[in-house]
Amino acid sequence: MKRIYLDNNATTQVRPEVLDAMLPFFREQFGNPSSVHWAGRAVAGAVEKGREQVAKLLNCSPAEVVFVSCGSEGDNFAIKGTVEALRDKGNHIITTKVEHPAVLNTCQALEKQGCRITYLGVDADGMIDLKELEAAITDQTILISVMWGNNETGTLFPIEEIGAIARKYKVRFHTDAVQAVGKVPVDVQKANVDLLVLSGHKIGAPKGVGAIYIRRGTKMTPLLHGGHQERNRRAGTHNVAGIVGLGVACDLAGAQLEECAAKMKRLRDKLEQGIREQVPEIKVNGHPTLRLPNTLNVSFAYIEGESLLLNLDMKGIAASSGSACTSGSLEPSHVMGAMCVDVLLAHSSTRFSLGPETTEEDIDFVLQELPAIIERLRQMSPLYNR
Amino acid sequence: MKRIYLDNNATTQVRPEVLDAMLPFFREQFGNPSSVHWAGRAVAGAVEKGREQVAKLLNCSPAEVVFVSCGSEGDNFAIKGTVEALRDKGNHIITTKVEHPAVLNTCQALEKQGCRITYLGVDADGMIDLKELEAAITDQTILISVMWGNNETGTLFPIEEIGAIARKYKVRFHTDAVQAVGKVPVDVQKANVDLLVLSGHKIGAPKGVGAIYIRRGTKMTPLLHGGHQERNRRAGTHNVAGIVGLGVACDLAGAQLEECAAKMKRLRDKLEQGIREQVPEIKVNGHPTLRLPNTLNVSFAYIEGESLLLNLDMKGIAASSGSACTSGSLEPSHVMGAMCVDVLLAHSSTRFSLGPETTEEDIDFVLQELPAIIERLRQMSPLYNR
Amino acid sequence: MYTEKVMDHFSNPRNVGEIDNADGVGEVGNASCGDIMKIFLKVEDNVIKDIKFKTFGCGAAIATSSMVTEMALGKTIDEALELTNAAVAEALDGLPAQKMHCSNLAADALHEAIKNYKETHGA
Ligand SMILES: Cc1ncc(COP(=O)(O)O)c(C=O)c1O
Ligand SMILES: Cc1ncc(COP(=O)(O)O)c(C=O)c1O
Ligand code: FES
Ligand code: FES
Repeated sequence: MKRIYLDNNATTQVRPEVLDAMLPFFREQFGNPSSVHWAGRAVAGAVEKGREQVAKLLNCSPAEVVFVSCGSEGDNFAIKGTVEALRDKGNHIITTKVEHPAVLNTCQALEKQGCRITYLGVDADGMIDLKELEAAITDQTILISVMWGNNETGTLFPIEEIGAIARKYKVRFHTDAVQAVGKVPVDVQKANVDLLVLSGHKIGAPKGVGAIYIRRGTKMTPLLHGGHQERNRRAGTHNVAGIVGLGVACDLAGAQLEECAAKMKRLRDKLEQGIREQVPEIKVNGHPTLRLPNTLNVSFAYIEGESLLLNLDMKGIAASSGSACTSGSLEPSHVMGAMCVDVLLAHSSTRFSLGPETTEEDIDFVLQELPAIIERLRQMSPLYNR
Repeated sequence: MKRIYLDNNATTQVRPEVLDAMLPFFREQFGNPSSVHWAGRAVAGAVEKGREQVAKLLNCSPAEVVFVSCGSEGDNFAIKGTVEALRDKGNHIITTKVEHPAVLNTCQALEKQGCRITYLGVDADGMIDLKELEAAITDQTILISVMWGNNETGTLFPIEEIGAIARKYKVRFHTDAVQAVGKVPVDVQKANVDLLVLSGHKIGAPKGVGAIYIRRGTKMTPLLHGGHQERNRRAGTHNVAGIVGLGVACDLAGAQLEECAAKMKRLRDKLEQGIREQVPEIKVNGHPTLRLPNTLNVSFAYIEGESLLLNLDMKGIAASSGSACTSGSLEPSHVMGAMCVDVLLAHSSTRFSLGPETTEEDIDFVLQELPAIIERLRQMSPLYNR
Repeated sequence: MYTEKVMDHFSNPRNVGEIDNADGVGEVGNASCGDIMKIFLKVEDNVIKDIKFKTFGCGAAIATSSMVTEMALGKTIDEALELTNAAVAEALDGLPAQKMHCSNLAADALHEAIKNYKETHGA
């Protein structure tokens, strides 16, 4: 069967160059980079090279990059590490209703410990209001945490403007850039961010490695206490192979950014256009223009997301859904909820996320199969009257 | 140059069977196990198989195994997750002075947050006193955290007896078994532990993956909040390849435990015996019999650990040292300190840790080179008078 | 995630559709979870002679709808009232734990349809 992978926002294939670079670090160069002997020295340089590659992509200094195990760890560290370190300064955090659970559930856990959290709402395009953000800042505010690009809809937030506001009020600014890195230019200097999180497996590196940018001088309490790794900012033996892979993936992402984004955008737009033409009663979710180039989120009226996913899957097409039934939770996507998408449409929201490997044929195949699937499911739906 | 790796307590080579099992999960089977489509389904089973393999080695149920990114994360989670979950019950933790920094520094961080910690001392063999442990328990005690085997000296703690005491007083019991797993039999039922941590890269799996056993019914607050992975106990996309590798490594460790431990012990004893015979004025650190079968920690009077390490390294021999100068801190090993090893001897403490691949020739080579190196360094030492 | 039986009923659902002039119609739904299930009955001599469903919901919701119609067809209404959620799930060789509320819905919808039949036909 043909296999078409349009779920790159969930995870990506490891790129061949990345895997090649990693392989020597499992058996031949297996040392612990903290060791002083040959086995350690052989890999310490590899870790530092990876750090430089990440730093280059983000436009920061290598000393400002700390390796972590995933995006979720990065977000937890950014937020909890700030709360601990700035206890004397205040306890108020401003974030949005559409963050990834790694941010939202962390904030909710902190509420129980006495933090006050402002969750900014979004409009129908999934966009926040900068005036509302500015108005929410108090002298107790220690952190603004706004994601760079939304994982479900692809909506891109005005990070530079938020950075400028944060700077103006001298509030620390964290951005979850897990979806943005490698898809849009990410420059921590321009954006005025203090903390930025990325995850390897979203950009062609393996699962189990990520990084956090910590602006020089940003006081943080570690999330993982222990050994002296990462200059006491993150304990635990380095995931050397993963770090090497992340470095190469960042290199590739930087070198191919424009070309790759343009290609994904063209194919994504073709998919969107094709669906609009062939399937009635749909709704594209997310911002019409300020959107990740690879992401298309569509609601198909009268049908439920998981059953659509399973039908697509039977044709070999992998996509994802904001449906409650997919995630095993009872609520449909909190992102759709915050955008006030009708609850039934929210249940039908389906995300197609392209990757660097996506081809024209992939998109043609989806456009060929999708309309009939939708029609069949609608015929089964008690909400559809024809 | 010959390369002899006697630093397996720092990290191990990935075993060939482990790497082979992992390779398909980087490119062919790269899905996110949380996804419902073909790419996700293909790997979800692999994660669960890994969980079963870990569970089998520990003699627990797979549902009691949670994957983490390393031993340090496991220890941080075990301790902080307990403190958060049992806030209402008390704030007192009992541990030892010779724990790994992942435990010690976590406890120290918690002291700043109002926890009270009892650090049990050890005798000259590095052994704790169970009476002292029992006497330290109060109605505020929420956790006993004692490692299974010490990473520097190899001293094995009486885990079953500690488990029985913990059970008697209904106190939760955590053991850092990072060094014990794969070297001695580890059975969570027999040992009465509630929380047990292991790390992949110490047992032939890759760096970047570990696991924590959480006894059914043990209330824990997550360390990483976010998605629903690991039944809400650890957020973050699964490190599928790492988990697969950890599973295979646990399988191998279980199957070869006796044979491998016996082989390492024979070679370790040969090394110890050979050093005793050839080098005067040495001291073996750690318990004479209750010791990991692969670990030999020796202090060589009059010389400093790092210079010995560098000399060994020039001969291709990788070992490690409790010397302050090696770690970049100013204090020599806290383990030697707790054992009241003379401070100069502490600075010279050197650890040889064998692995399943260690050969007779490796040991012969060390025994051939070591005496001359020691003699040369001693001739250089102002403390040595001949 | 799903058993072969679930996938079979999901990809080839039995008895999809509506019955004109149905003797009983039952609808259950939970917009927040996103399951809406409608069952149509044709009853003769207290026996379910025809049954159809329409469902808005996930794979489990569609499969349980399909299965419940197969199980109910040809049964007396009293027998059909004995059909339990657990029985439907079991007939599908089980459902994922987080999906068990969908199987509740299928039996509920059938029971609602029978209730509606009894009310409108004074049975
Ligand atoms: C006893 C012990 N606990 C914890 C750790 C930490 O494990 P990791 O390096 O995987 O975080 C180590 C190894 O460094 C160890 O030896
Ligand atoms: C926006 C965003 N933040 C954080 C994460 C968490 O990343 P990871 O799965 O690597 O923990 C993800 C991906 O799941 C994401 O899309
Ligand atoms: S329709 Fe909600 S879980 Fe199935
Ligand atoms: S002897 Fe050099 S750092 Fe201590």
